[in-house]
Amino acid sequence: MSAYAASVKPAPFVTPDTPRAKFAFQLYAAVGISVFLLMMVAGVIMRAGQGAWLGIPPNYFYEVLTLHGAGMVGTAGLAGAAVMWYFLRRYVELSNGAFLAMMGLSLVGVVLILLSIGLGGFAGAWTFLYPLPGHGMGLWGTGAAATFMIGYLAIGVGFLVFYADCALAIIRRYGSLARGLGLDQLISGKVDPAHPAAVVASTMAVIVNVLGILGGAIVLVMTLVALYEPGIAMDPLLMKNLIYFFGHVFINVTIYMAVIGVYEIIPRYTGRPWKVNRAFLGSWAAVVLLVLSVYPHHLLMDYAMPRWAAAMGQIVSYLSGIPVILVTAWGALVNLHRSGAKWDTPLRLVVLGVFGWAAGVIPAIVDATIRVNLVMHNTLWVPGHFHFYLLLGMLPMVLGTLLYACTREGRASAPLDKLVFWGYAIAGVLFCGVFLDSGVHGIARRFATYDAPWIGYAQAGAVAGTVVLVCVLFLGGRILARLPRASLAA
Amino acid sequence: MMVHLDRLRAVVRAAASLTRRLPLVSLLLAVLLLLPPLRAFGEATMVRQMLVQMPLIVLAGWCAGRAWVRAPEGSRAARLRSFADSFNRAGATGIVIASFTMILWMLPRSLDAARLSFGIDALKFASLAFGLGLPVAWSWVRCPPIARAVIHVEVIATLARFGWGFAAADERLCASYLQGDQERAGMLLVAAALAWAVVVAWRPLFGGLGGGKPAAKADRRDGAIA
Amino acid sequence: MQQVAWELSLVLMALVGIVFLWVCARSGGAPVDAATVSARGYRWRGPLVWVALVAGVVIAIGTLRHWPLPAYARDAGAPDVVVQATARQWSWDIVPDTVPAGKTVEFQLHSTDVNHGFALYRDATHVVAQAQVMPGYVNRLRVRFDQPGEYQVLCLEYCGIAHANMRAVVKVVAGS
Amino acid sequence: MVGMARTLGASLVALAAGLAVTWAATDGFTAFTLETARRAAALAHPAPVPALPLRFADGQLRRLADLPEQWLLVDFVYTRCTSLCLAQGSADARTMELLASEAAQGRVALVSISFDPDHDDPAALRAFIARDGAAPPGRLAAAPAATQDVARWLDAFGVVVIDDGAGGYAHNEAIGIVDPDRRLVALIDAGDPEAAVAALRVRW
Repeated sequence: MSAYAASVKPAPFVTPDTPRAKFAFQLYAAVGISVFLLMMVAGVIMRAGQGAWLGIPPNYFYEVLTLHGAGMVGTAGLAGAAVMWYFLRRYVELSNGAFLAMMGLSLVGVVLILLSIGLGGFAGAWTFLYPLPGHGMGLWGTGAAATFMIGYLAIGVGFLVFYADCALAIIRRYGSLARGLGLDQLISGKVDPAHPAAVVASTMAVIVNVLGILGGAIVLVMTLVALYEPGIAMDPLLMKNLIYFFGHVFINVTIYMAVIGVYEIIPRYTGRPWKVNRAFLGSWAAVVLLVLSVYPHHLLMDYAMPRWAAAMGQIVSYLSGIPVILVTAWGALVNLHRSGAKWDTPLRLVVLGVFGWAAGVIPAIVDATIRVNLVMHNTLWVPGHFHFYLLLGMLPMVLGTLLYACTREGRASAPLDKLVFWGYAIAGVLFCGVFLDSGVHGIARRFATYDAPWIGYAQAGAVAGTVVLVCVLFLGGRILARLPRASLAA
Repeated sequence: MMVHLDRLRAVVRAAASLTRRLPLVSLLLAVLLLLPPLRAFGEATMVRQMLVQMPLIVLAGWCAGRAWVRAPEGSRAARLRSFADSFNRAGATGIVIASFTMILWMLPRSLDAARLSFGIDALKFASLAFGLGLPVAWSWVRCPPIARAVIHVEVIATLARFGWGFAAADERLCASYLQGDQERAGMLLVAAALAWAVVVAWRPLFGGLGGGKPAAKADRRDGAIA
Repeated sequence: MQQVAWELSLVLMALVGIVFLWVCARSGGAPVDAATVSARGYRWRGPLVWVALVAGVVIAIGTLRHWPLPAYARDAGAPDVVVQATARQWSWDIVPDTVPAGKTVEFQLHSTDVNHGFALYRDATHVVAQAQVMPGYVNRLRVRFDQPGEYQVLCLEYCGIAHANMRAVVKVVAGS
Repeated sequence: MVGMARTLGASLVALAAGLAVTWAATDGFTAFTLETARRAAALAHPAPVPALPLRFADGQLRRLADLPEQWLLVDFVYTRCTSLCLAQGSADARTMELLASEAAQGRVALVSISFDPDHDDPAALRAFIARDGAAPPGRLAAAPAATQDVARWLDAFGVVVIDDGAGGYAHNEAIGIVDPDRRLVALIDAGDPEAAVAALRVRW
């Protein structure tokens, strides 16, 4: 801390550090870690079921699948938003009320989703791919499907409240979202190196996710309408486009929010500020467009899509890798290189997060190549790459930030911490590696029961997943135990 | 020169007094629209009913609400309003009422009912004016900026949802309107959603880019989201 | 194709991992002036961006010039054999289900209810080709089978409780 | 604080009222179109059909109650129609095929009622039901005896007729099932003879 404090002026602490704000942060940390852990248990159960170690009837399997997907995506959103809020409030004035309202509305949504799955038996997967929600085939009714959609809508409104607050605060401080993003500096060429990276990233998240949620809000209600008014038949291809637009943007933005922790935390260890430059601003401006236009790579196997859309899906996916690897990861490495940083668990986690993101992007890009997608789409290669950058990218960034916020003093970590960290990293890589290798061998995604040649892979995945679960349990326990000491000014 | 200035002032004064009478003028307009020939004209097609007649009625109600909000201190209208205000902190109640009114009158069944029955149509006029236009004028100024932003997104989504639904339906949803008319109305609603999105997003996105002091701009009471 | 994708990914991911480990290993010790490190570090980045862009363009052109999906009926001439495959929750109806090897087979894919995926497996662990099957659309997947044998059809888009059991077989027989 | 409590109360009242009105206006969130509503209403509350005289294709004046057949299928037409009604005509022919034996026994008749009585005189109606030669037994057509009765007929069956912008009419089509007590008990999709016949048979 001292090196950084000595070399740069600390960020102006704009939003007051009140007990209520601290409570809000602690609430997010506690809820986030608990739900992440529960959903990981659900994940391990699925792997064990596929590995024939647990006998899970398909209806339960797909309910767990739906729960795992919806729960992880929602929690990733909340946790990413918590990281963003934690740092953004140092530069602009955020309200605690909006932040808490997001949690409140999300909890309402969670209750509805749990009711829909638990009581209604809804198992249409988190992607609720139209027209599946209306075709439960006796497993779930329209009421259950509708409850699920309304649950999502409640969560969406919660996020809108939070993003509106962030947008407003950024506009109050910087004049417009374009200025928050640094577009004016990019155009004029006069880059202010003190312009906070956290503000740039937050602005991107706000712009992109408001559009994503708008798309989601439309497609969710159209799904509801189709459930009750069969006379209105939606175009399945158009619905698919909107669903993947919404889903891709939402889950992608969770990482772009969590990465704010990287920009803020690494400099505090290295004593080198993360200076904004033209490449940085340019790449974040580009990311706004890239994240909005990359989703057709989910639709490469829909031959009814126009060719230009498929080609765009491939090319934009390639381009998306550049900001991740050559701006954020590169920047993190240059910042760390021969800095004399003292390593402890928060820093390890944050750097692991950057690695997981940068490395996870690679199989994603490979899969976005249409030729590859022809044989890899909807195999386990797909969960392989997104688990890589969520489990090893987004989650470590979040855990690192939370731990950082809780360990302002006494950051020394015990040998056990080190062991757990490496256990998490290595088991995580193996867990994702098993997914990827399964994809290479054609093992289908979202199968409740496996053919004999596939079972070994699932068992390996279950073992690795269990190790990851134990390690995250330990890390999560550490954070929860230290949560009362959390500081908003760390 | 002086003469010209005087004349200009007179025109401005006249315009101002007309604005003051706007609520009266607009309510008159609403009543006129309800009269049989104009009513038949305004409801002859779905496009006209949804995109011309109904917005005009809402506008009439909005003008009335605006006048109510600006009623001079001490007047009866102002006293009534300050009592009503205590039930409408942050504009919550008014916005709830307005939301239901808006959605109800976009349902195909309501469009049909209004077209086919004079009584229901009169109800439509009254509720669009006093259950949508007026509450919006009354509540919007009291809405916190975050709520305004969320409402904007919801309105955009609602227009797009109904528009898409009307455009996508493979049968006539209104017994009173033809399929082509319905599709046209749907596409226009989607266009309205897009236009609304561009209009409300422009300032927050690019508001400060043209120069000027950002901080001063941001301090305006309306907030840039409004 | 699967092996190429896998090996390429492994190499690149390992490269990323090694660079991370190398930098992290050298992060401790006596700190070096930030300006020096950043000047040296960023000297490499500009060219790398260009390398990435050029590589991306080359790969994109290379893989897209001949449209990679043998799937658009308007592309080539008429196929040798046309197969109608209809998906429903949860079964396939494939007519005819026997096709000759070495000929261009066009699978015309229909769905009567929800989204499905049509994937041809040579054995349990090798995907030959696939396409999404969507209500309201006919997706055309063209395949030329080189080896005779029984090819399994699996559904690769989640379609409800019996998704994993929605299977069929396409028999490929040696050409006359 | 008073404002907060009052606002909360008022908002909740507004929410409840909004939901109640929407519930009432959509028959409990089930009927968002007039067509769905009229079909649900026919099922829930069978209403007597108008006891007004119709002029049939044979030139005779009768009320529906005067017809000897126990069950009636009723649809609405105008004979000049050249577009949708052609499909309707073949669907009606199919319905009569399916019901041939019952119709021959006089148990059921299919009555097409014209909403264009000024044009659809008995000759036009005869031509309409006997396009392929003679009308089969039980195939009837009629028009309200008085032009001013048209509205009451349309109203009773929930039919809305509008100008189709091409010199003809458009209307919401359905086949009504009228029971022996001459009450409208169901409305079935016009283009689906099998469904109409099935709906009739379950009532027999």
